[in-house]
Amino acid sequence: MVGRRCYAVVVGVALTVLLAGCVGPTVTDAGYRNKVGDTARQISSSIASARLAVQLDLDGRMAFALTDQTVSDAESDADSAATALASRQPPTDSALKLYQRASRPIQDAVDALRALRIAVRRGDSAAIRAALAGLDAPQHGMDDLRTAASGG
Amino acid sequence: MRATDLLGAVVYDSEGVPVGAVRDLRLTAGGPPVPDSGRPAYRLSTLECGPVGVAHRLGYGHRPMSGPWPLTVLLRMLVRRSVLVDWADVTGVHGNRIDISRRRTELRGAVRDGS
Amino acid sequence: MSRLFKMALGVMTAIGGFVDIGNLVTSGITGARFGMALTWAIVLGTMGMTLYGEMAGRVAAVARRPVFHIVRERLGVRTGMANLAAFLLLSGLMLAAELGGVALVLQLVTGVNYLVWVPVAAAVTWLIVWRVSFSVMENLFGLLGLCLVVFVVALFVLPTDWGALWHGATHPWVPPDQGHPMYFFYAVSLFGACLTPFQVVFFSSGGREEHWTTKSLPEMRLNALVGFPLGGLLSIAIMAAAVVVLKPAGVDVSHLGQVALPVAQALGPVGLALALVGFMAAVMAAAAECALSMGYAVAQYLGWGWGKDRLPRDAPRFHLVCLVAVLGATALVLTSVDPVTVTVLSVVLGAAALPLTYFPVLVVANDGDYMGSHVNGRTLNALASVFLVIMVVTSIVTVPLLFFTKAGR
Amino acid sequence: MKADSELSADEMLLDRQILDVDGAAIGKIDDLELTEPEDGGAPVLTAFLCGPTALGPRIGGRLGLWWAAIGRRLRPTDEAYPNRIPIGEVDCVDRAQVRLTVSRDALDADRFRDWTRDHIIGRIPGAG
Repeated sequence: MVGRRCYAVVVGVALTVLLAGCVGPTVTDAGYRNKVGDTARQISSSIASARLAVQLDLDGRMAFALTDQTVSDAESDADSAATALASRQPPTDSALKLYQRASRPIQDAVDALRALRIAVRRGDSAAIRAALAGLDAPQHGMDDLRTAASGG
Repeated sequence: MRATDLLGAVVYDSEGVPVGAVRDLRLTAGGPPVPDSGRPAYRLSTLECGPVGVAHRLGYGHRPMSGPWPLTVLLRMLVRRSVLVDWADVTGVHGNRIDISRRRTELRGAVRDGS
Repeated sequence: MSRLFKMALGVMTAIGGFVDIGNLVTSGITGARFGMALTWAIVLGTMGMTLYGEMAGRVAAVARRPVFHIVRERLGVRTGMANLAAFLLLSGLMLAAELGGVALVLQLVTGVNYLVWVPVAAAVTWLIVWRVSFSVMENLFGLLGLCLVVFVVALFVLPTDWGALWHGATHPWVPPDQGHPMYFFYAVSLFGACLTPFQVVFFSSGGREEHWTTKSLPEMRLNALVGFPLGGLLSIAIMAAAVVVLKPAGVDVSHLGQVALPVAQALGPVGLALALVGFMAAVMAAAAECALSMGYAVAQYLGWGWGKDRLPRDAPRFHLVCLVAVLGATALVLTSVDPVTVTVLSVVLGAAALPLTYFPVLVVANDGDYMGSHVNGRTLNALASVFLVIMVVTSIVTVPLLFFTKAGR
Repeated sequence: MKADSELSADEMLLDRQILDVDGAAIGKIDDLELTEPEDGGAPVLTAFLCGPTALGPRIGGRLGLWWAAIGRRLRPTDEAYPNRIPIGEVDCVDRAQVRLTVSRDALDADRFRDWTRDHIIGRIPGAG
């Protein structure tokens, strides 16, 4: 009696926890396009987050530990988003063209964030300002990529 | 004998027609005490049988439940269909089956219309 | 303590106690992503918690029965056990999220990776469950949790366009760039974050710990009818801060630290320190409450001795369950699964199991034999039934939404 | 035993919390023992049964059997009959509580509770 009902509840919840964690494969061209758009959105959010944190730090409003944490989180998020996209096999020619167009700006963004994290950890404010300025180009790159991915 | 043996057992009337499963046991004080029964001794007086157990379990059987509105009506309807079987009428208890000597129509309803 | 001070203390404790890792994370994420469009979900969740919290408190005071006594008495052995199994699984997930939250806050303060702090968080949680008295735990963490008021202060310091916030809140349309499933997924997560099952189990068992009687009803009602709504207001303030600062900057919240950025921008390091103290207190208290609730649920279902008002020797199995819960949750967090994802998952799955925990409370609150003159009024029943329907709809909708949005990513 | 003249098992007895004379928790009324007297009258309530071996049959199914089996292993003499509280030792039964006239120690030991207290909780400092 309750054996079944109780097992059902337990198995159901465990199954949900497992399945919700994994990411489904993208098969169609539209799926890949969505994936590129999502990656661009995630990376641009990471850039914005790092920029906001460092800006506040330069204005003396932050605690160093939080700035350092936010910037390194942003860098690792961008990096994992980039590798997740790279691990996807582009299904069609147009998807391949999109990937070739996307890989350079994405790599620039990850490198810019890495440079910022290094500067922040060294505490060299000149290098921090330079790295902060270095974020603008990748930010526009990501915005263009998003329009390209959604525009199709 | 344990309460579990009775609860959930199906009651069949004198013509073999199922009356419902035992949902509740009513114990009445009275009669000579036996070892371990304490004073006054409580004897099994009636079995409350009905098609659905949830109404009894939730307490809508014969208790002053003031709400929530849709439930009270629904559950009271369910409870009204259960009947009382006096233990004196029980002729035999065999595993999950209880036979009684009366017919279904002679049994009185469990819910006194007043409550 | 003068009665007035005691009352004020109770209200402040309820405010601090209401907010936990679920509210912090979901308010931050939804503020940065949907603006104020999901405020209705927090309002609904807070109203539900206030309504059922007060009911559970009244049942604990008048009928002297905590939640899981009622669950077994009214739902029967079998359904009660299925309810207990679901409750333990979901509260274990929530406990893991809370421990992860404590570790994340320690990481923000010290810069050391959060995985190092998880065993420390577990040890402190166990120490609180083990020997910190009930009132000290409630009052200390409740008051420290009030530091989260710094988010409200930040809103006044920041260049907040109150008209836009109000407009956003009163026009809950799905923003164009977001899909409907994602919108409703986060609505469920906000609703679930306010109505986590362990909060009502803890609130009613706490009532028994403090031996509430009909005389303590006014104080309990004050806590529930004033404390919880203000706690909900605090969650809205955290969301609004994210709307004012994070949304324009294009920042999507995926880490606890980002939720505190608006306070840093408004009030600088001092404000930030207060916010982190508030985070720590709110999440630490919630971790201890969650572990205790799991102990309460099992002990109340099986009839074991329970409670912190007696020596652990007198309630050994209750403390054993709490210990096993903390160890299990710690193991789950140490698998380095992302704590933010675990938090979102636990509040959403919690939302799926709401009717199981809240329905028996509604039934007993209507039982004249148990509650006497304190039985539910007609309007209260109507309101509670509406919320019960909302909870049932939520639990039906949750799992499909979970799959469709891949846990909100 | 002081109680109403007519009791409903489901409403007043089953799954109720049993407290001893000083208010310590004994367990739940998992089942009722009904004994048929020699004179052949109606079965008389003679004891409350509590513990896993009594709860197992009420859970039913595989889980119930497994639950009762665990309970049996915890019993000192490994015999299947659950803990028995004679009705003679029951002080009163009402809506608020079920209270005994004897203290917890007078009843047969709850082995799981004592084992947990002595071997796990008792060992942690501060257990009191």
